[in-house]
Amino acid sequence: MTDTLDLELGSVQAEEMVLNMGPQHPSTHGVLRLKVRTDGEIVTHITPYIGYLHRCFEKHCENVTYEQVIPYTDRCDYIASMNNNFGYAVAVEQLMDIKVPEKVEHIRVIVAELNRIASHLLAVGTFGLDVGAFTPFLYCFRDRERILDLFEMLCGARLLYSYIWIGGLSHDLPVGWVEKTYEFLDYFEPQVEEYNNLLTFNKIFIERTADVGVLPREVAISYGVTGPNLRGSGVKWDLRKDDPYSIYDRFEFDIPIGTGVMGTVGDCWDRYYIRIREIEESAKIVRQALEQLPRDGDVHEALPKKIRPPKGHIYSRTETPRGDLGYYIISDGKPIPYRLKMRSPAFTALSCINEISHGWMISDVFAILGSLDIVLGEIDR
Amino acid sequence: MRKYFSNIWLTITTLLTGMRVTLGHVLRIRKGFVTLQYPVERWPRPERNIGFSEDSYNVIRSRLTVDMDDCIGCLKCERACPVSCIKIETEKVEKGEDILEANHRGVTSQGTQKRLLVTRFDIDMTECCYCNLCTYPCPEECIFMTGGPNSDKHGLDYEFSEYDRNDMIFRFAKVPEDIVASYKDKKVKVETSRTEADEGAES
Amino acid sequence: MVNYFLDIFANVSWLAAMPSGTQFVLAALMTGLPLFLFVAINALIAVYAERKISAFMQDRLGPMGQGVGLHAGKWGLLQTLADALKLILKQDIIPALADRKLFILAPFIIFIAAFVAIAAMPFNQHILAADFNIGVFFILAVGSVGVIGIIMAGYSSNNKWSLYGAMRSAAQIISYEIPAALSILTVIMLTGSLQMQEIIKAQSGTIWGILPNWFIFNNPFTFLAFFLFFISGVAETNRTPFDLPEAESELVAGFHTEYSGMRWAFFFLSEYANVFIVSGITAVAFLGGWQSPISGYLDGPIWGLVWFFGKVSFLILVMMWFRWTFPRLRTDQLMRMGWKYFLPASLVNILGVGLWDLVVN
Amino acid sequence: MASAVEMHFKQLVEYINEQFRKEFVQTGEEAPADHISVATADWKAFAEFLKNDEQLFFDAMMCITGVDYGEESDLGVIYNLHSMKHNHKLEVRINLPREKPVVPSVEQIWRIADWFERETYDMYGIEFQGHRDLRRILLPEDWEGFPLRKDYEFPTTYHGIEVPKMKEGWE
Repeated sequence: MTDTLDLELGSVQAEEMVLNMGPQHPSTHGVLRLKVRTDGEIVTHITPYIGYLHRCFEKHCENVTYEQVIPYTDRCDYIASMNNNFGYAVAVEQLMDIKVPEKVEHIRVIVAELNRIASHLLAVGTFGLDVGAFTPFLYCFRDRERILDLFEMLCGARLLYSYIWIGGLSHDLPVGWVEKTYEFLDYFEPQVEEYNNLLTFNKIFIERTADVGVLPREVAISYGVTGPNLRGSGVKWDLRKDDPYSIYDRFEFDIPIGTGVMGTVGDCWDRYYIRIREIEESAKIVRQALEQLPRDGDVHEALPKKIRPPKGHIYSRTETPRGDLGYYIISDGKPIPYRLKMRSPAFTALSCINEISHGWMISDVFAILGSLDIVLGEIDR
Repeated sequence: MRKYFSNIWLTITTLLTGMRVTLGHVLRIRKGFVTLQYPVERWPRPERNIGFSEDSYNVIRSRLTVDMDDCIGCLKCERACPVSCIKIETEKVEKGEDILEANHRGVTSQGTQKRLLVTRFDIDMTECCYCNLCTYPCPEECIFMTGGPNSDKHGLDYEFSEYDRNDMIFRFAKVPEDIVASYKDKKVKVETSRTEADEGAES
Repeated sequence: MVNYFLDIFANVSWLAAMPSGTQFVLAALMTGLPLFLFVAINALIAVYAERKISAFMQDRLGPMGQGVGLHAGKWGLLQTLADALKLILKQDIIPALADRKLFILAPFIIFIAAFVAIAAMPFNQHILAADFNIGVFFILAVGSVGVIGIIMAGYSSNNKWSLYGAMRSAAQIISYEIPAALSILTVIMLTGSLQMQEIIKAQSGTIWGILPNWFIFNNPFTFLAFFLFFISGVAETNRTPFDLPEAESELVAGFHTEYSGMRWAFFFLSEYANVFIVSGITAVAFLGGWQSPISGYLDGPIWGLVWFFGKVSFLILVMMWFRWTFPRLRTDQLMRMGWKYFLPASLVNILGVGLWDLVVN
Repeated sequence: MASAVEMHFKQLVEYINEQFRKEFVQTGEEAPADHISVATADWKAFAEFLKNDEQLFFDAMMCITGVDYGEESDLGVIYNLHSMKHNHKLEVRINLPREKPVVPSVEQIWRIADWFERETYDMYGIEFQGHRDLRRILLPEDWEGFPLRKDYEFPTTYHGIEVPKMKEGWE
């Protein structure tokens, strides 16, 4: 009896489904479109489409003066805008080799590290959201609000400060700010314990993130990934220690790297845990910087009247919460920069998403994207 | 087999610690909540004493406002603005002389004599990026964000939303149209006379 | 309740005159309508409780009414009423390429499955819509009808996200039906009858002097069965940590992405009805339904209602507690847990209860 | 601090001259003190050498910057390279004619060059030969013109949408 149904599996061709995690999606951390080719739930290929938030930052910089560029650098990485100003100010000061007074250096380090804590808190909170836990997100935001209150007291703004100028600061410390920061640090240090209880060592969280989206060492370096994502893959590289700028060499803090405690080295859990450890390290730096803060001295002392850097070029890098933020500035003596290129760390972090999400499921794509902690404002500039 | 049971044990213990944390928050809600019920409770403005000598620096980011009596029309704020959202037009006037119908006071509160009548001073608050770069170069400190150090003159105002985008353009110069027109044609007369003079000189 | 009403009709003259068919319909209506109102009110209260509990867990205050004029009541009490009103008035869009008939039918099937199961729920000694002698079996059978509605919703919205959501929820609900049914089996083995009232009556009296003779304290295996049943019940109602079908952060909103307005409200009505059913069965089977914890005292019919609703709302609060604490499982981990951890555990349970029953009595 | 970099740079230049090809980098005093300029022809070989050589081991590419040196003069590409192992940096410059700017792509050597080159192409129109998927990364696919060039004039409409739409009463 010939079997009528000779249905050998080859003829059943399950063609791949293309899924558009479009520019408008709850967990793409901004306006990003991922074209995902999936076979069932398993991802075979991802092509990211960026550029939805492109605001011609570099073209603007060729038409405004050096001090007017500062509000634009805020808006690139709007979650860590203090670190952006810091990076830009350091670059132009190296170009004009201005020496900034001690008090300004200390305030800059304090403010940059506080902003790093706030940015990591947001990264940790949204990573919890991507994996499905709603409450840690709100705990992180409650603590982040306290830092934003400090910044509001300092310079009036809560998110985009334009606080660090070339050669100094826009405002001096208000009375009582240092005590308020100590008060915040004493309140905040035990709070990190709460995140660990709620999320870090939660078995479901570990199940969802350990061994997921492993970024091996060589791939990370070749993709130019920097910051917590690179340290997650076990590479001990932090600009504050290996290529120190400002006065970071005066403080002692250690660099947490991924050791594969819960899964393999370089998985989502490692990148997440490094951010938690970096929050504690930054709190240590802020405490040390507050103790060594010289009380006298005027922050407007070294502000140059007319900013006209000499002809020449400079490439300077600083450590932002997302990695190495590089500024390549070419100046031709005029008060307007001739060419200003910003190398954004999130741009390189996003470029390796296709490489590390092969063979994972759709819900893992968001865990991986969340662990890379990208900000689209900085990617699209 | 051992890993099977350790998995179960680990799941139970870690999930229970997580639940203990959230339960703790429920029990401590009386003093731990962060909600600010907006229209009724307002955000306290940071304290005023910003701690250094000159009180002119402004540590608040809200709506920009201008004291027209002190503005000498030097265009410094217009040049300092990174998004060019300030537009100023001025007319030449005799030094330090009051023109009441154009409500223009000749002498500023700091005693400088005014040489220019500011006929147009518009700030487009939809384009302003609240970076506060315009308040520093002002010699008379007449442009500032409401609620700042000169908050006695202008109370804090950050609720200025409008229905129509054009209403967000705040026009501070209060010079009536006919005065502006009269200055304009006076200037035209002066120019034509000067061009005739030049032609006369050339021919 | 239906025959109770029929007896009343019998001795009322003008009612008895009507043909028996309309009498039966009238009696069924008189029991059905209050149940429907109960389900609606239960949804309103549950949504309000969920928002308040999640707010307190997250250091927030949740919906609060303040200020003058139209606002959400003293402590936001009118919030859910306002939501319900909004949902009724909202424009309810049907996507152009959607399969219209299935799209419109899906929410009703899910709601019917949830609503019919409440018929067999014993609120107290006398109030019981229909006292089937196969109560538990009936509820479990009707419970799985909801999956058809979910798949219909997912397929008919013609949207990749809802298709994913529907497939995931189908796999999840079916694979957690089995551990749920097996762990209820342990209770039926002890009581010997499927009837809900019998199960509750079998749990009267005390055990070891002070503890009420509920099945949860009966023997260690039923204690484990209680947790197994409760957690697979959570999985059946698609709630965290198993809320994969409508995973906000991945599938936008899973199978009810394309629904809006009143249709969407039906999904939520049935979700909270399901939550009530699961907690109801767990309370009846393991926590002694309307039995009072101090056996012998306070066990009149009114007290029965209090105890039943007390236990049910405690279990609903625990479900909400789960929702705002745990992250979400991935589909394959969900399946692995269901088949590799829950199923063997419930089989061992049945063996255990059998042996315990043999050895002890 | 600056002097340490120079000396280091000189060591690099000598090493390259003797290892890669004689007189590859002119070392007279008028030679630039902080970067190497390379012809497009042997950029690919030089890049492989920089990456694979044990002593240099430039495994991380920091940044690619496109530059337009002025209305009539030519375009340029600047590569900043960095070695994680030896922690030293190098800047390589290539000048390109304005009409036909073509550079061999190094996308297979450093994977990040893939996106950096696409962005430089997007902004300057510099053609990267051998790039597997050279298309615009930030701007929409069908955008004409290369915005960061100095001689770029702004399009008034895009797909019929009037681009700079000013509000009335605001010149």
